[in-house]
Amino acid sequence: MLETIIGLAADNLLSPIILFFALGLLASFLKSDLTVPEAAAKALSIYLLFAIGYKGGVSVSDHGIDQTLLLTLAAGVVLSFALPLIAFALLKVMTRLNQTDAAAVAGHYGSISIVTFVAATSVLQSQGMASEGYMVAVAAAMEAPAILSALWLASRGGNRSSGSGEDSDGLLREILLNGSIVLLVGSFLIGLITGKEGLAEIESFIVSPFKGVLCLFLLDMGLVAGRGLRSSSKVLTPGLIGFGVLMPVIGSLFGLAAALTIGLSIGGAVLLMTLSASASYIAVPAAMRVALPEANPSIYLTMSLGVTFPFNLTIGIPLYLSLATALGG
Amino acid sequence: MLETIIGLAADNLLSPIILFFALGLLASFLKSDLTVPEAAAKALSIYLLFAIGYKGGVSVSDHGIDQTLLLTLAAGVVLSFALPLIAFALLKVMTRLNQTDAAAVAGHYGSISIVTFVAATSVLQSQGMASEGYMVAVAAAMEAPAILSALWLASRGGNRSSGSGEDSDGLLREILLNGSIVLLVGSFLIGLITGKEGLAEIESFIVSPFKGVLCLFLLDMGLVAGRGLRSSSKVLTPGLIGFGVLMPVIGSLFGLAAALTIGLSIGGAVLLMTLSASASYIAVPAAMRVALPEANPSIYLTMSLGVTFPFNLTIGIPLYLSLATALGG
Amino acid sequence: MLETIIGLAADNLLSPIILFFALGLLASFLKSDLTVPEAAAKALSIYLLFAIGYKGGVSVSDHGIDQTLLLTLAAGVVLSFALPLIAFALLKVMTRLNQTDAAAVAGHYGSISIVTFVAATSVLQSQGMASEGYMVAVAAAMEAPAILSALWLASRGGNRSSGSGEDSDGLLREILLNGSIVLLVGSFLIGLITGKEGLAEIESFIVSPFKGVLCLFLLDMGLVAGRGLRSSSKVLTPGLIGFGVLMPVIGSLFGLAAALTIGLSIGGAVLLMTLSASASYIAVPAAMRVALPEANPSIYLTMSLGVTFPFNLTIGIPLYLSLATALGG
Amino acid sequence: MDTNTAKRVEIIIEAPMEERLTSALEGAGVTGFTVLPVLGGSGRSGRWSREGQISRAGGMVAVICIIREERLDELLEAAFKVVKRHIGVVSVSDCEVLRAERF
Amino acid sequence: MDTNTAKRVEIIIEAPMEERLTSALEGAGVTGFTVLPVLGGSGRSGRWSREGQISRAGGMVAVICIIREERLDELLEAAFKVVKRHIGVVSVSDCEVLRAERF
Amino acid sequence: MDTNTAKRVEIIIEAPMEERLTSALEGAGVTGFTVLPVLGGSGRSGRWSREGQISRAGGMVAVICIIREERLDELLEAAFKVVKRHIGVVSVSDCEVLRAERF
Ligand SMILES: Nc1ncnc2c1ncn2[C@@H]1O[C@H](COP(=O)(O)O)[C@@H](O)[C@H]1O
Ligand SMILES: Nc1ncnc2c1ncn2[C@@H]1O[C@H](COP(=O)(O)O)[C@@H](O)[C@H]1O
Ligand SMILES: Nc1ncnc2c1ncn2[C@@H]1O[C@H](COP(=O)(O)O)[C@@H](O)[C@H]1O
Ligand code: NA
Ligand code: NA
Ligand code: NA
Repeated sequence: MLETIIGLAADNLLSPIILFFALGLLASFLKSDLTVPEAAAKALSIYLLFAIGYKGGVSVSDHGIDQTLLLTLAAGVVLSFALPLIAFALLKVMTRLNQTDAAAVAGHYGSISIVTFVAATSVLQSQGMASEGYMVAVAAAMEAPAILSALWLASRGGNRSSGSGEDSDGLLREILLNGSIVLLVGSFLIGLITGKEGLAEIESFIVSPFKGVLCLFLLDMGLVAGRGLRSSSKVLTPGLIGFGVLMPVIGSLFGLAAALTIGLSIGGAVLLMTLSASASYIAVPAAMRVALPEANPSIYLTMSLGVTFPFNLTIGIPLYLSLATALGG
Repeated sequence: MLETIIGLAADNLLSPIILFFALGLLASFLKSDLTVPEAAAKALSIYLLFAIGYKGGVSVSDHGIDQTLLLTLAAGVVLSFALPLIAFALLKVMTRLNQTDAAAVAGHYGSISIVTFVAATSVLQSQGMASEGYMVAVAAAMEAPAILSALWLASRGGNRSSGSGEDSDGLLREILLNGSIVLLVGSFLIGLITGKEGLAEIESFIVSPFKGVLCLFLLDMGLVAGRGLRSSSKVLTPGLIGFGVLMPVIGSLFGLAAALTIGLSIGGAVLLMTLSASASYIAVPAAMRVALPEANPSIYLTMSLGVTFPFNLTIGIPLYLSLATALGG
Repeated sequence: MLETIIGLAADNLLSPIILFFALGLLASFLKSDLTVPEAAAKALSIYLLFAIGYKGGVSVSDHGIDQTLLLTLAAGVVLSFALPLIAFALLKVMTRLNQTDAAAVAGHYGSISIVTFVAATSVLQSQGMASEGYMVAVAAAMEAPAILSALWLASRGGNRSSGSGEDSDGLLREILLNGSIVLLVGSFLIGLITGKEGLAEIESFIVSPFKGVLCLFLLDMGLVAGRGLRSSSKVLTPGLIGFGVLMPVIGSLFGLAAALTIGLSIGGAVLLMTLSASASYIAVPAAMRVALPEANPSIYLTMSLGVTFPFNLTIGIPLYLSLATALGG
Repeated sequence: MDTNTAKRVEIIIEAPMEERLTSALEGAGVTGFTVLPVLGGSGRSGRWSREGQISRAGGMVAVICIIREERLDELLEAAFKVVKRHIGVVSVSDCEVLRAERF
Repeated sequence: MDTNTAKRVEIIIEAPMEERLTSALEGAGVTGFTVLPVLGGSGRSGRWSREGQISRAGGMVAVICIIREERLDELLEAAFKVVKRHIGVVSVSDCEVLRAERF
Repeated sequence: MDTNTAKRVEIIIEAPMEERLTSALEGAGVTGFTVLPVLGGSGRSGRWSREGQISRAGGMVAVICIIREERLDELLEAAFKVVKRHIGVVSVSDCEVLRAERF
């Protein structure tokens, strides 16, 4: 099996998307002035959410709603709530982060990174493996619960959370209705409603150019991750780096267990593992700034974008694929 | 016929573009933070103007210049000049707007919304109906005259318009050379010159991805319209809402009369009706801010983008199509 | 041969990309408010660099590394170093620019304009002529050396360059690692590594829509060039205009000589001529602002973007193609 | 020209807090403000830049608020409540305004 | 360092009026100004945001102009003529400038 | 509210010099600054606009720096060294800040 992992990882490492991520990293380490304008980066992310949401919806409309859909959604929500608790315990053992920082970091690992998900989808595709279309909806469902776990963990440590009832209502609304969830779920539902026919109309916008757009997006992520690593490398203790590599693997095992219990396809299992393994870098950081302003953003952003994201992209996904094939096949 | 309208409208309501508009509306009603960056929204609108202008020009170069071209252009200009007068009279009856606000709103209904035009084109396409390629040029010709009517209406009410001769010259230039007219007409002419051969070179940029881009654009329009409705709903009296629904139908009938007189194809008639029915939300609002600053922008923007645009998109276009088929077929 | 040039030029003049450039020029002369947002323009240029770099790399991976590759790279570097010296001498004869301004302008003509290169590629394509894929790498290699020549020329004139040792190191790094070089070279290398297989994955993003994106980009360049010409036309003396037309032709002859010596294909020769003939408007101006702030930016920007770029686009490229065919065929 | 004295308050604050800040200002009776984009900056929490960012988490905005002197304290208190636990800089300077009836 | 006193004028005005304002400033002998983008704001005519907008109608810009005290009145009069019938805020504050010869 | 006096320095400078300026500021012990985008402007070297630009050469940024009065001279000297040969405007005004311990 190790051979398969290495073979897959090697293949993966030489795919354009990984190489463009590496280019971005390199450019920022070299202090090149290469940058993607904020508006362009946001437009790319809108495109990706729109495309994967829609395609997921079409796929569900095509294959019919699987009996496992609800089960998997529920599993996703449970994982998102639970993984931060595990992450928090691990952080307490492996690092010397204070309660608040540990809670904030833990929250990121319960939630998900949609680009990691997309990268896993494209590895599956290149291996010719099918997966459940509704996994996109599971991804959306896993974005938010982890934030609540993080806030609970922080409050246990005596951190009075963001104050009054009014305010925490506002926060909950903000978390559940953040732009990426709304766009992902909305596009999923529209894909579900309009189905194959709708897809035919917009296919040449959301299917064929997808990989190329993803390359540009990963270039930008490499630039941003590299800039973060450069300016925050001092926060990265060995313990934190170890956590950033260990936690995704642990997460993926929980994801695998859930997938096997539910009876997902191997492709679906890989995706659920990837979601469990990935760490948020859009929705959770924004929520943390509002609700846990005392937590140090350099720590959680650097961990999520600078350590765990590249790990999943290069080694993680091939590993999860091999594990799922070995145990689920 | 009612059945056809309802059938068409139902089909239409479930098309991706309408659903994405609805998603945008919903997201802003729910106060989601989903937004499209200004630069991205402008880029999308540049793409749309470029693509439809160019395709219109190619279509004219392909079919030759129809004898009816000049007639239709002239009809468009006359409609754009005349419809504000009707709109103004109607506003005076149906609402309690003051002279200036009524003039400003009226101006919007003489001018056109290019996205409504595009939506009508795509309904025609899905019905397999042809239309005159030069209708794009007619759209461009109808953008500006209505503004002059609006200024005249306002000045009758004693509103000293934007001052000295120099200034009103500047205004006229600004109106006639506003970015969307220049891009639309320019792309049309370039399409006309380069023809099918030119189109072949850039087809996979402006034809195949078009519908998908339109979905994103409508998502943004939904977001902007929703935000406008949320913050300006108090200006929307029942009279104004009634006007926003009645005026497009009246406009479309004038458009139909012109189309029948000229002898346009049914598809062409639907487009001229749609142009007459639609209300501007780019060129005219900008001109009004300069020339009629006393007019309240929330009123005209909310009417145009929040009431008439969705009406045309959902019910209007199927209605105009049925009318044109019934009367022109 | 004159006939061929005129024929080619006429064809070329009516291609969509030239016409969109002309539309941009016209719109800005007419003071239309048509503009492309800065972020969108930057995104377009990222797309172009990404696409041409990658395609160049794939082409090299496909045809194998030509023995002439290193020779051509070396020739490019020498040309980039040498052409500013010729340009400087010519400027001293033809114009009354001071030492600093002349050095700054000269630097632009040793470096390259990637869009001119792309335009030449697309003319070659439409003529069915092949060229060496690594010319993209040559383009990248020619960006920076000219800047050093310009600084040397300026310092000879007693202009203390940008100060201390630390600073000039910083400058060198900035020049060599500027965003466009990094993206171009990086994409080239990734194309080289991932080859045809990689291209297949992202082809429908970087190949088919390319020409259309180029049209939009040239529209923007027309707008920017026109704005520059309008506001800086007073700096354009007849001598400068003469230089802006003569220097590219001289440059192209040096490029041709090098190409013939090395034994490039005719297509390759045309591209090396075009690179030699073209003047920078991204990397060099930014470097000049840092290192030669006393030089007047209106002069070099207007020359590069307002005179030489349109000359190359319309007359230059067909001329170089005819020359290369006549002498190299 | 006829001008009146007023205060110009400039609040540089994290983008995810913008909504809360402007609501608090409105709560304190502020009738107008303007939001400017911020490209990047540096402070005790390090250097940051907006380029390439897709999350609002890392960005900031500058809120400018011109106000009559007598309302300043109320504004500052409202602003302080929001800013207190957050990254953010609040500065006040004197200014003169045209059309004072607007403030 | 050697500084000189000057006035800093900040004019927040509707985007479609920018061209007219800057022409008027130039007409009044102003030799320099800087235009900043504005993301959004709120005032008597309600709240607005630039996000997703494609029309210039809804946007605003901030024009900053540093000027010698003795030229202030002329500037304000020119600005006022343009702003008067429009939405817009004009504020003036004291400042010190380096390189006063530039103003 | 409790405020302390400070100085607000605003430096409008060419985009390619931003990095050098902020490094110089940090070298002079400045602990915080904020960079705002600039859309366009006009000065002795003519009018310019950011729209459609892809080169950083033509653009400018505004760097705002709030600082204790006693550190002003050091800051201005550092800034002046960078700006001296370049296009750029440096202005200083008085302000009051909340949370003075941050500066
Ligand atoms: N002294 C200052 N002057 C101007 N802006 C500042 C200053 N200090 C902090 N900032 C801004 O506030 C942000 C957060 O500051 P801090 O909380 O110190 O990390 C910085 O990134 C800057 O954008
Ligand atoms: N007191 C104020 N302070 C800062 N900006 C303001 C103020 N009042 C109005 N503005 C700006 O000017 C715009 C128009 O104001 P108004 O004419 O009151 O609707 C607002 O959207 C704000 O951007
Ligand atoms: N008096 C001024 N007030 C505000 N900004 C200015 C002023 N003078 C120059 N600028 C800005 O600095 C840039 C360069 O000025 P200059 O060196 O005079 O060409 C201009 O484009 C403006 O953005
Ligand atoms: Na996770
Ligand atoms: Na109309
Ligand atoms: Na050259």
